Amino acid sequence: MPARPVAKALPKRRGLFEGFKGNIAAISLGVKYLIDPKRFTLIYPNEYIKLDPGYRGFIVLEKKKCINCSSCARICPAAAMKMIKLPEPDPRHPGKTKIKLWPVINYQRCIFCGYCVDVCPTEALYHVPYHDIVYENLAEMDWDLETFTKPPDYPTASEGMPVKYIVDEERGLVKVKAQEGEQ
Amino acid sequence: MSLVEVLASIVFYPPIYQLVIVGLIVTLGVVIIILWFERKATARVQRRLGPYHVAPKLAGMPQLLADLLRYAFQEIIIPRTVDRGVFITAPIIATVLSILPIAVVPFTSIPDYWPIPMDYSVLVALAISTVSPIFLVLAGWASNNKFSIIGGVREAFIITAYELIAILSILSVSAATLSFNFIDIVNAQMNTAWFIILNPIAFMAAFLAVLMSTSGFPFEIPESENEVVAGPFTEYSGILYGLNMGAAYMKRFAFSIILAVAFLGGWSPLTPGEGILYGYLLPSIVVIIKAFILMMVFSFLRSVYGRYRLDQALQGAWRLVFPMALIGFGIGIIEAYLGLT
Amino acid sequence: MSVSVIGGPKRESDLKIPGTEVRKIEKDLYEVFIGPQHPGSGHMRIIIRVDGDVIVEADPDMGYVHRTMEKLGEIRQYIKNIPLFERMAIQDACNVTVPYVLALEKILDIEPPQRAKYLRSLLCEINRIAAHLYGFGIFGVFIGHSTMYMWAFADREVMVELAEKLTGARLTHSYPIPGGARRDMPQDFPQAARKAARYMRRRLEEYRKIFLDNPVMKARMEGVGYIPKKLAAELGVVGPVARASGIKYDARYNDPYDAYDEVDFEIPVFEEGDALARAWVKVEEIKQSLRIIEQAVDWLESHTSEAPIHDKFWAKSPPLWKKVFEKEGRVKLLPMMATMKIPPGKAFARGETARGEIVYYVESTGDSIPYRVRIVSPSARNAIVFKYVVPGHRVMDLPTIYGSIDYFPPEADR
Amino acid sequence: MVEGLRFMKLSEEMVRVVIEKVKKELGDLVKSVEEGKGYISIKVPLNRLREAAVKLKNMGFDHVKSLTVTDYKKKGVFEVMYMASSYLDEELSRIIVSLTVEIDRNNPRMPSLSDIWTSVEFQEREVYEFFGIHFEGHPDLRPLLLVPDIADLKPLTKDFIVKEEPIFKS
Repeated sequence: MPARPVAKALPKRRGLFEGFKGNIAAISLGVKYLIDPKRFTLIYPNEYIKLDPGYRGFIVLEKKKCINCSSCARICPAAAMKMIKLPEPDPRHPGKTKIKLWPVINYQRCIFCGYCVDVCPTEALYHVPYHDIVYENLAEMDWDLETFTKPPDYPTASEGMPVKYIVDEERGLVKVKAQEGEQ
Repeated sequence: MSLVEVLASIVFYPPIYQLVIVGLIVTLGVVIIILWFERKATARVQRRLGPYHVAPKLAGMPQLLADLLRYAFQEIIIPRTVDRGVFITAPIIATVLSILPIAVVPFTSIPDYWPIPMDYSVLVALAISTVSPIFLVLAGWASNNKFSIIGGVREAFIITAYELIAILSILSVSAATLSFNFIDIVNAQMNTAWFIILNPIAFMAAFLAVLMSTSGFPFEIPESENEVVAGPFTEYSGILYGLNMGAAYMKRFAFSIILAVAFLGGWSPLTPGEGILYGYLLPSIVVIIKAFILMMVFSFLRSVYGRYRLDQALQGAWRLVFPMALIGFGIGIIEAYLGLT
Repeated sequence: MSVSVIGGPKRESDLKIPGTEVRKIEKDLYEVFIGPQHPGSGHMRIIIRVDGDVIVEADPDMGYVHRTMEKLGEIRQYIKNIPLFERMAIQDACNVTVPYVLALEKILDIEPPQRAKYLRSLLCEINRIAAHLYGFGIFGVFIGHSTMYMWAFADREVMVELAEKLTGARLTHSYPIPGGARRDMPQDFPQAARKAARYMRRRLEEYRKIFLDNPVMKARMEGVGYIPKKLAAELGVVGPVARASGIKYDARYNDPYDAYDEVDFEIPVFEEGDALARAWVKVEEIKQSLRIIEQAVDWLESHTSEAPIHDKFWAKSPPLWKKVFEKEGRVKLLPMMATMKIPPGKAFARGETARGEIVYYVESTGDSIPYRVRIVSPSARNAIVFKYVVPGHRVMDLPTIYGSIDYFPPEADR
Repeated sequence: MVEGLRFMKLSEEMVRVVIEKVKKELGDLVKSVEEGKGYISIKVPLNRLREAAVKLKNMGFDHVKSLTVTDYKKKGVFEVMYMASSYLDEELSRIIVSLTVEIDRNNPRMPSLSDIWTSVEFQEREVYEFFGIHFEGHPDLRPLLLVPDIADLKPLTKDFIVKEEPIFKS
């Protein structure tokens, strides 16, 4: 059944008594939350969210699978992924080198849209399920090929406790401890 | 006389005790604790943690000390366009005047420990309490900033609205006891019942008036940041800004003490006895605790209400709260006539 | 007499441009610049002239977060525009990009499969709720109610969590692509969505108690920023602002796209036209969005999983594509997507975002980049309210009107 | 509830009816009426634009959704499209008409329609700053989003060239 417009009207409540009732309702609701706040704050450095495997975090290259097609660089909307030319010994002509293209990524620009991962014809790119990594300077965020081929360090994991949020009917979200080793 | 006794007699010399110990040190402590409470209670209602990372085991309490230190050592920037003299002195005078009423409220019924003669103490306390807002208006005007001036004008509007209500509703207690003497008022409450029960309407009016005078929610209009940045305090920085902000809380504490004595029975469950401990210290602690509870209620309202519009606040004050104060005054007179008190 | 420069620098050469000349204002008026560095203005400036406490003239000065979306849209490939355009309103990422994708699909003359339609609508409604809650939060703090702000943002977290489950990103999903959507629904999603819907319904009742029926807040909102039906149509306001004024217009109803012609929901319309009605429209819309989410989830659960993308981009795809989809539910893109050429044509598409209707005009000359992309976002159309509705109100009503029309500068400036 | 039953998807029938109506109303004003993807394009000569706008408004197209300008550099014209639709008439609200004129690219002047459709006022300011089109009779013609220095460059015309970076990195 399709949509339909329905005329609604504001609840009409007027008068001194209704005002009084409104005040009481508001204050008692406040007191209710003062007693049981139902909060789900993440105490961040001490706890961190263990993200689902489908999360679009940092992108890493599996060099073995890469076929140097530059699809990822072509689709990157932020011009973060670029191809570099590296000389490499040519297997067919020993003693000679040939130029090969490899993707590198600049995390100053990356917007984590995941287009490159989705477009890669051999699944050579993959997301790691974390994204909170701090760099001391901007130059470090411009990765070279070697950095790009292994997952970045994740210091938060060594300092904090992994937690997960699950949707709950009563409290909105509930923070639970994530099982170790669970992916 | 031993050293302790000499010290005690100096510390508990009423003007020093009430003005310095209670007026400055206890007020500062109360303000810090109430600010912490306000932030923590609001955070709970709003499903947050509030101050936390400065000493998580103390629930972030030292955060307020850190804030205080920050204000104290921050650079005070005085813009070139302001009226320097008034700009600097206005917040200081406002702060001093806002704690002055504490010095005239009795904390005990024993005449030795009265800071002033108590015959007209209600009037004196009310008179002093009405002076400080003028300096907020002055601070706004001296800042020479559009937002400051708008904030100052709003403050001026609010003064006209709440002052009469505050005075009338507190005087309803005087009407009931036929006396301007705080001691008589407290004694009357100890004989019958607290005035919050005998005359709840006057208490309600006084409560709202205090809320308005100290820009508590829902009457946080002069400083409302979404229209006028910080109202009269827009140009202030450093400790002068801290004074301005603190002055409102100090004033609220002074008013709370007046309300505690006038409506909540003063040192009521306790009958002051002989000696400094039973005659002065304990009764004063009872009064301070009552005032503190009152302040907690004031603070809690922040998490439930937004702010009224200026004209709505004024309308509410004149149309609703002012008649309430008048009715409260009438109830006071009737109670006196019937001899209830 | 005070003199002020409006709209630009004082250099002699610039004064030739109309609108940048020095203007004099009347002596009795007091000119206040609200913003852009003001706690209650957002990334914009409103120049108001007040007479006493009453605003007599208001001039919205936008553009502080202008990001040249239309120009950037003309220089990059079609698919690259999706992550760009969703940055107009990141709480509303899917709603903002779906009409662009619709326009592309119109030119390509393809229709996405049913499953993709439902998935898109599902994310659109999650985003709509999140954006409405965001608006509620800002509205609350604008009129001094900090609890509303914190509550709305906390509950928005639930919706963001759902969106993350579905797409893998909290805000910038880049979810719709021409011909379909990028991921299928994960296994545990329906249960979480139903729980979230039940939770949200209960929370709306609490919002009513502490905010909408709170006498203080009600007094602030009632009768403020009244826009009569005729004026609303004349100003061309959109979304909740229009529907609070009695205009029965919602792009989902008047020009249904995606799954909106199959799910059952209501378009709440109020006649009052004031800030309170605009707040209530949002509440009612959240309720309807929850209904759509439940229906969409039911539909998706009862139908077998298939790749939510048009055959044009899927039929000829290598086996790895199907393997990845079966394993992770992820729709891989063909490398030709990056430089996809779209046949020449012009298309106009509209969609309903949380703040109102967004329209796209896309023109293609057969190249891999668009010739012209025109975007008119809802906030850009609502900005006119500042000029025509604010005068006559008190200074303290300005944040109320600002918050109630849910004006979002990054979206308006594009 | 009953109201909702009137719902129907936009059909070709409805579009054709509106096209006929527009042709009848506007009469000899129009150069051509054709159906585009998602809108109906009505081309009118520049000197009769206001007349056509008034007639469209009287027909029930009460607001403008988008003022779209496209720069055809090769043809030397700006194509200005007022994409109007209706709020108060439910039938017409499903349809978008675009009142299209072509103006000279080198002398971009045209009458303002902001007194007919108030909703176009801000968008005309926007077009003025991005394309440099002067709307004669606009009550408040000044840049909306840009600062005057940038607006002087007319950034959305095809003269203003922005280049994407190459995908190779040296």
